[in-house]
Amino acid sequence: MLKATVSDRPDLFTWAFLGLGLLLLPLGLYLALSAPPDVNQGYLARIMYLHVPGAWLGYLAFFVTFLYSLLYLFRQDPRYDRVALASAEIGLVFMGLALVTGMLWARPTWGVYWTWEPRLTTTAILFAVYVGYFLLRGAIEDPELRRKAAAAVGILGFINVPISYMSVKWWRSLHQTQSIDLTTGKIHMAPEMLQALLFNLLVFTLLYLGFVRLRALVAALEARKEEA
Amino acid sequence: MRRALLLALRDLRLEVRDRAGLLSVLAFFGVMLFIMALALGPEEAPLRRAAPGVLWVALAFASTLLSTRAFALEVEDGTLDDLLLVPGGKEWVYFGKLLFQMLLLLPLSALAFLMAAGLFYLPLEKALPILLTLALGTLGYASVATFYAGLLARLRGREVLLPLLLFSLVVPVVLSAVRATAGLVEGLPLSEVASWWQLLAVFDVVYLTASALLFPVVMEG
Amino acid sequence: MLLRLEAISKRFGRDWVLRDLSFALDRGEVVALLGPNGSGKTTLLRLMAGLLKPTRGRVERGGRVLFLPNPPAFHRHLTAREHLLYDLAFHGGRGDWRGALVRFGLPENLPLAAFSSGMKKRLALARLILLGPDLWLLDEPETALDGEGRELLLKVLQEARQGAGVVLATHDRALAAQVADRTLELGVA
Amino acid sequence: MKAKYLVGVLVILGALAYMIFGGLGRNLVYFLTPSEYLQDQAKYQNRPVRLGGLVKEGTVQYDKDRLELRFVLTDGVAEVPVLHRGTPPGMFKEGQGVVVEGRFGEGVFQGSNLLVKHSETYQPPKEGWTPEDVRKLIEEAK
Repeated sequence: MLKATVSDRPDLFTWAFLGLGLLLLPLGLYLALSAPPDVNQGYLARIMYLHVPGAWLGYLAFFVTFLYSLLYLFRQDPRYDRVALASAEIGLVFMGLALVTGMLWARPTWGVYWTWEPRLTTTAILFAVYVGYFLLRGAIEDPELRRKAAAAVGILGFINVPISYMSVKWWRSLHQTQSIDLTTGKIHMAPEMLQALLFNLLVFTLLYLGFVRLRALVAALEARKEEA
Repeated sequence: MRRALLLALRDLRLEVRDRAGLLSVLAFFGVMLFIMALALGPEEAPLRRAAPGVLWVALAFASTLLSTRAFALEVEDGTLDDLLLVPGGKEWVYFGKLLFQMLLLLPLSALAFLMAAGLFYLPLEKALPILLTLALGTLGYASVATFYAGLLARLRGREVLLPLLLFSLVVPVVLSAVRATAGLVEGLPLSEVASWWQLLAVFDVVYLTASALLFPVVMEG
Repeated sequence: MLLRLEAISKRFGRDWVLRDLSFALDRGEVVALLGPNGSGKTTLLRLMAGLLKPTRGRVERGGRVLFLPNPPAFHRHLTAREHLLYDLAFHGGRGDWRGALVRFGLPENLPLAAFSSGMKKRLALARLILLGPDLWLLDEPETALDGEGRELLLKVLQEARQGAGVVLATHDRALAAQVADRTLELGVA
Repeated sequence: MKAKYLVGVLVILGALAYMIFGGLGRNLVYFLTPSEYLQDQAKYQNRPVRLGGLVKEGTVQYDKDRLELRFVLTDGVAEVPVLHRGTPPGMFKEGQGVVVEGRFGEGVFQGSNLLVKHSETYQPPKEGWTPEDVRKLIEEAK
């Protein structure tokens, strides 16, 4: 039954997301590199065009993992687990990107690569939780138990996502608050910079969708091989 | 919930009769505190500064060991199925096992505090607030630990996996608990420590509720 | 309907243990599950109990279930009396635990670690009678029992037939012929 | 069955709401403002703290030979003189939001680590910016 729905190749949507994302990536980089310098930070502010989309997609990916982990626990269909796995993996990559670009950005602006302030601490915890997610998956052999245990981490670990996102608002931190504030809808950014940021966000989202679909397919093929 | 209490008391009885498990937890715990005191001493200031961290590392490890114990005899004797076949929801099994651990962890915390007071110069007059911190912290830790210990109960190598899984999830609990303890040792006013307690209570409630809801889902089948 | 399996299949890793099996059981029925070692009898019983989930298919139950594994599982640090009392408390029932122990010829205050395998089997039967489930799932209940124990088992099964349903896995065809209304033969998949 | 999950989710949301609105952040703050510090000076005696505020205009003195940076940290209400040993970070300038780690001694705040805090507002220079944008830093912090 399941076998019929899993094809050997990525479907049209996967190709479209990936193709479009990779095609627009250079354009996004061009926009980022041609965006005007910031009045305070000069050209350093351009790291934002990687840092912000990376962090957003990381949060989004972990949310998708949370949702599909819940779905898996209640429906017991391995397909949900594969999406959760794929999303967590891609999310970890994006979150890693956000952490690395953040550190590169912090050194010249704040003066340090790392400091234990609320946003950075909560993000580090978040990162550790999802690294744990994969350590766990690697350690359990029984596929059903592996999926259940992973789903539990995907659900319990998600609590750190809103905490991390809101930490700059709730607690006085060194990290600046959101420039595009989802809770109030305020935007603290010049239009030409906002354009470049939103365009990169779109590119990252396309790449995320494409990679998650591709990764879930690979996971499905692996599972089929394991069961065959 | 009477069933949960009964289960906790029965498990206590089993552990007391089995002895080996409890003794290993206690021995581990004592040796760890002694070694750390020896390594960090003999000056008073560094010992006192390190005390909250050491205390919590020891408690975290002891709690992890205990959560494994909570299901170990059940698995060795093959009786876990009997518990799961009791009609109705399975939450009471979770609460019973958690209660069992808390009944051991609370005296253990008190003991740990007394040992730390002797070895690390912790202020004895702060006993009550420190014990409250220990209780809140161990509750948060044990709620997640119980959930995972149950999930992994039938798995080989669970002793290795459990800490791996647990530590990343309970970092916020341990962090707040260490900060609260450190605040008390430093002599901060209670009003300032209280907000760490509130934070601990929030984590306790969230983890306890989520674990209790997820436990039956992962245990069946 | 006490128990209904609809086209269930179960796979462990790469191996299918059961394929496309359908089965139904009513109150008052005793069904014997036959088949060589490794044919999936225990797996099927655990699926019926709800301790395992089928890879495919559906399982429906209409009553309280107890599963008697082979060998029976008891806490070795408890006495028979303590064990039965805890079981009664967890299942929320009342029963004459002392009478049950006397009937099966078992000591009250001996730790179960000191019980022989035959005594544990008897204790398992006493526990079943005491808790009185609607669906009895027994894995090789006849093993380790002596002649008198076997008589007790037959009587227990007759009592279970009044109002409850029984599925027992066994290698003992004589026993199956003696107590079962139907048999279900499993082959090696 | 469903009620159980509903109650559970409500409890979790309630706990989180308590965390957000219950003012639990008091101890989680990364830095204190000078006025908070001066109010409870006794409490922070001999303890390392982080102070955050704006570098007061016209108070920066940098001794290149001795690597001593002196300036006055202000939150608009209270002011604290700061002495930091080391080169200032690239973005350090007058009117900038900064966080200094250190402790009080000999009448000045002795900084051991100087961090520059920038706002979430991004503007190209030609658009022109107002000091209010930077001021927001401090206002937000309260």
